[in-house]
Amino acid sequence: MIGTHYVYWLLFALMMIGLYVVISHGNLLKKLIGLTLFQVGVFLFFISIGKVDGGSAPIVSDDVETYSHPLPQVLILTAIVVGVATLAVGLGLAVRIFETYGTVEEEDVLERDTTP
Amino acid sequence: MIVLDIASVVLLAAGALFVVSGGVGLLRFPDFYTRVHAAGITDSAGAGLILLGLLLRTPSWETGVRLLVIMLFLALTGPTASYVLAFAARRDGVPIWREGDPRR
Amino acid sequence: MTVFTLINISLLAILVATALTVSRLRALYEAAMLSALFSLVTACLFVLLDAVDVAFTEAAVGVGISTVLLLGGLALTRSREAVTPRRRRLPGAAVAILAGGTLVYASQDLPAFGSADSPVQRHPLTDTYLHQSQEDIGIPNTVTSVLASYRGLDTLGELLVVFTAGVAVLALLGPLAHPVDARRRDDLDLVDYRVLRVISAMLMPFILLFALYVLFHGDFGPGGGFQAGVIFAAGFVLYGLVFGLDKAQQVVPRVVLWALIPFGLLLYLGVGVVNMLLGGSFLDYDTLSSDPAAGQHLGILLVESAIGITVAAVMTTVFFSFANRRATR
Amino acid sequence: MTAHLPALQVLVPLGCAPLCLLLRRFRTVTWLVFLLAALSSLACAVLLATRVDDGPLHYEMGGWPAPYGIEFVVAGFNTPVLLVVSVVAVVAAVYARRSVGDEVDDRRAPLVYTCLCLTLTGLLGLTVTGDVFNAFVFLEISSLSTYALIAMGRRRRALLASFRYLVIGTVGATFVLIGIGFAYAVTGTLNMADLADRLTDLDGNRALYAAVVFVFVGLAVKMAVFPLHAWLPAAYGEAPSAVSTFLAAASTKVAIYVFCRFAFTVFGAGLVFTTMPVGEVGLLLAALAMLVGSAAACFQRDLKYLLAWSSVAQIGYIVAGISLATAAGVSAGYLHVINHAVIKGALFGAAGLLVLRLGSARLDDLAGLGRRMPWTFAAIVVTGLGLVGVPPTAGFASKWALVSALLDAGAWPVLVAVLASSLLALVYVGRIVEAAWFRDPPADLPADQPRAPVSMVAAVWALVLLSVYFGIDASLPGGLADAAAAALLGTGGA
Amino acid sequence: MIVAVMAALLVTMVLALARAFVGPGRYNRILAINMFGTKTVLFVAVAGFLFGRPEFLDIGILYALVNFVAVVAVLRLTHYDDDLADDLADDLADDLADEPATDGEDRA
Repeated sequence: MIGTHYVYWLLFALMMIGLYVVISHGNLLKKLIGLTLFQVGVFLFFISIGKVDGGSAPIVSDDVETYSHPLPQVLILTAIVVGVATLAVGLGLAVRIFETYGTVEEEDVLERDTTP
Repeated sequence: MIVLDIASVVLLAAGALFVVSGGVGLLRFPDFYTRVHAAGITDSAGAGLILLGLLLRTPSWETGVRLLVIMLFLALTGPTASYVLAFAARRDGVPIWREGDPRR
Repeated sequence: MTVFTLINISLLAILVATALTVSRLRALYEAAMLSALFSLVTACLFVLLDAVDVAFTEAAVGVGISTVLLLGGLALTRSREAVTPRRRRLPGAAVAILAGGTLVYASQDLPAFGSADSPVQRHPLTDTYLHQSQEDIGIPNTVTSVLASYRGLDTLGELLVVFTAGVAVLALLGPLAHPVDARRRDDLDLVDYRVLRVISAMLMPFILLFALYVLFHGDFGPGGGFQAGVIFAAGFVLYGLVFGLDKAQQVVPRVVLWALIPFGLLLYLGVGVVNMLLGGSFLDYDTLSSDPAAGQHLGILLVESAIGITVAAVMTTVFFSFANRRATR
Repeated sequence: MTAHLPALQVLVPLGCAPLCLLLRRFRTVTWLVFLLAALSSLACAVLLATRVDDGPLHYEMGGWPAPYGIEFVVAGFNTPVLLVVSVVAVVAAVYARRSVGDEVDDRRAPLVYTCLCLTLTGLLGLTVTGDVFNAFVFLEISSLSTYALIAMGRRRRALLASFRYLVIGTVGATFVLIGIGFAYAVTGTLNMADLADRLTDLDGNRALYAAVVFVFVGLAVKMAVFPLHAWLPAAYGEAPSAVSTFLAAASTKVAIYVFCRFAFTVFGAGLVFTTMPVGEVGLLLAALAMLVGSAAACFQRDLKYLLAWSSVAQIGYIVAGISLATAAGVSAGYLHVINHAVIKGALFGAAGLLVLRLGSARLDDLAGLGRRMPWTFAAIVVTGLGLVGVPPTAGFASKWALVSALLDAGAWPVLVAVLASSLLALVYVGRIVEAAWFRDPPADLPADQPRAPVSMVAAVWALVLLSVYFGIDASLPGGLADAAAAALLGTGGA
Repeated sequence: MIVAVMAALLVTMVLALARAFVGPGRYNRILAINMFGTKTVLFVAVAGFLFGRPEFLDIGILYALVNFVAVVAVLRLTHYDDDLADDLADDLADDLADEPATDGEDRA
């Protein structure tokens, strides 16, 4: 079990570190960083599904017999792009929030909304 | 061929040695400026030697060209990055370590 | 314990340690830098797991664009995080433990890592994508053929996401303001670094050439439209950082950028519509030529170029939007 | 061209998005482009709806057959959703011209239309796709454009509302991705029909359970099911009126459809509702959502927030119906999807008229306006009665269907929650009526306020009349809902 | 021999990582990260030879490029007036403290 599943477990740990940061930290930018960590964990999980022992990159060549699966790689290419797009939008929002409220701490923003 | 293999092994070994010693230096040296020196060693000597060692083992010329490009690229950017970093640190007043100071 | 396993475990351990440190650091600049390092390690792992195209993208996006954007965002906001109070820690920890527990529980029935006999490898998709594609499409890099042809719609969606992000950032940070000359002096000290300027000027043509190479070599090696677009953008970003935004915006004027963003998307869509007019279904490149494989080649090339155009334009626009925000403040 | 209809359904709005950006200098033209996108989508949806009786339509993207390429599937279970989204889009487009012109500055208005095109594309794509990963991509397109749209609200709170939705929405989407990953790992395929086939051999596979859990938790965020609804009130309350009209009517509904699609045609009702307690959990959360949503709505001071909280409760009704997993329950859920979309669209539209006139939609500011703005408030009252479920409104029809489905299944506690929630709905609708008609207008109310634009009033009343029609003659929505339930519960595959 | 080089690279990565964690300050970190970046370039090259597919060295070129861009970006986009003494140890101490002592000052 350990020999065959250790990769998954380490990646789950990685995802959970990210998820914890997203939920618990109040700083909006830190949340975005946490989101990235979380997503990268998922990306690696997908890629590890497609890996074959002794395989090689799925670029066909005459001297190679076994290839890892190309499909998870395609999916993750798309997912990485989605991730960076989300990051850009989130950062744009955070910058605007800082410009209007003067802070990027979630609790301070809420406080400033209730007591204008 | 034997000669090439031996040369490659020697280059790789030397490169590995430089890389590790640079790493140790980065961790053990007392201040930022001395660490720039340590990092510089691994970036130039270590990387150069390892890439050369690999160059002697390349199966095809395309791979060789790419190795050369990487070498060229590292040779250009490595020292530039070191210089820029040291310059910026100096300007921002990152302190210099002198004999007897505590490590920082 | 094979060599592969050892390397894999070392990299994963480095990755988890970095993630932990990033999550604990309250100095956000440092956290952003370490997340660049995190991306580097991730990219190494992708190489190790045979996902060279993904590694390429992760390096360009994670280390290049994300870091620049994150730092740009930080430069406009506070760079130090408040201490997370105790009461906030519990919900996060609870959710993480619950979700993590579920994942570990479920992983018992996952196929073993690296197994060649897993459902994924046994499915007929594997054979189609790896072997049949050589006859149908004839491109060695199967990732490219799956990306641009078999799952071309996903890629169109991906491009649409990039487009959406560009529109969203433009809407949020406003149209590019004209850069103000009276910039804070200490912001622009990089102009003093002669070495940096010379080297960057030397590198520029090389970077753009490399981007083109990546675009057109995507059929045979790692790379493709998206990666090429990001490298283009990274080139412009470097130029803007070293020589100042004003100069960078003279080189690539706003009007051009804004025209290129929709242009790439329309080109992609146009290829698909032409396929429909020629009697195939949407994105059926076979119709582009009497020889299906040649049609596929042409279609994939057009589509990859379309991706490259939009991605480069969006990424550059997004960077300029952030950087200008700073200059005008 | 008719063979291409499923593709055109999505592609025309998709192509309109870059056109909007390209033509951004001509604000009216960008609006026309969005209107065109909405109208073409309506035309496609109607044409498709007339064709699915003979069986599901498949469209293979790129000419690659199903598990190798991506396919679009149009069948009885998604035509109602396509129709709802398209109708709401057309109404929102008509409504948007003056509303967006008033609430968003001129330079950004074209970007609003661009984002509306993108949201429409995302929602339609999510509805017709037959591939789980493609669904994730369309989910992200619609979400990302939604974040941008919400952030364009006039008040500064819109920014935080958008950011919070972005964070929780992305976590939700990533959960869906994890679920897809687990399902892929144990089957090796992403095509929905192929997945359904291969899953039948996997009895008791724990990875599959995790796939179900993660996909559903992720979708629950997008559906705004009770404990994960926190983003919704602020998001709908702060978005520009045209946007909240569109989103409130369409966006959560599509997420609910995707839930149904995964539950019944991918994972299968046997796994989801028999082996796993998704139905029980769904009923419990639905009951809580009804009570909490309606109760919170009673305490809101802003009309848009009130309506948003009421949406949380109404989503509870829909989820309750679907969680029963019986033909009657699912049909009631679908019926309420249709009716609630129409009703909530009209209500948010009316709230937008108030914002246009008063600059806000706070209940205190509505005092005595009932006589000044008779059309607007008549619309609010008629559709408000629909929310409560008074006969013969559309809300009554779907609530009646839901109650009888619950009675059949013997879900008494949920029934009590439905009744309690309806009473609370009476309270919050009553609060609006009380403020509008039974309070004295403030003395300093200027007499010569601008009249509400005809196009906006017409758009709102189109939905109002539709809801009244559906209340009197429920054969059209009822027929669609029954066909959808039959398609979902029938053979299990598409 | 290649395996030995790989081991050396991994060891160096860990050493650089330690420096990046400990700091102190921004410059030590960026130095460590820059060095780490070079090591990843070498890692890609060596891994290619180790597993028998050395033709993907394009990735190495890209790593070298983005590494450089990242270093320039850090220098260009950081505020110099910030507190230089950012220390992980301080942050950890803050986290472990029951009541956040420096809270008020941070939010100021």
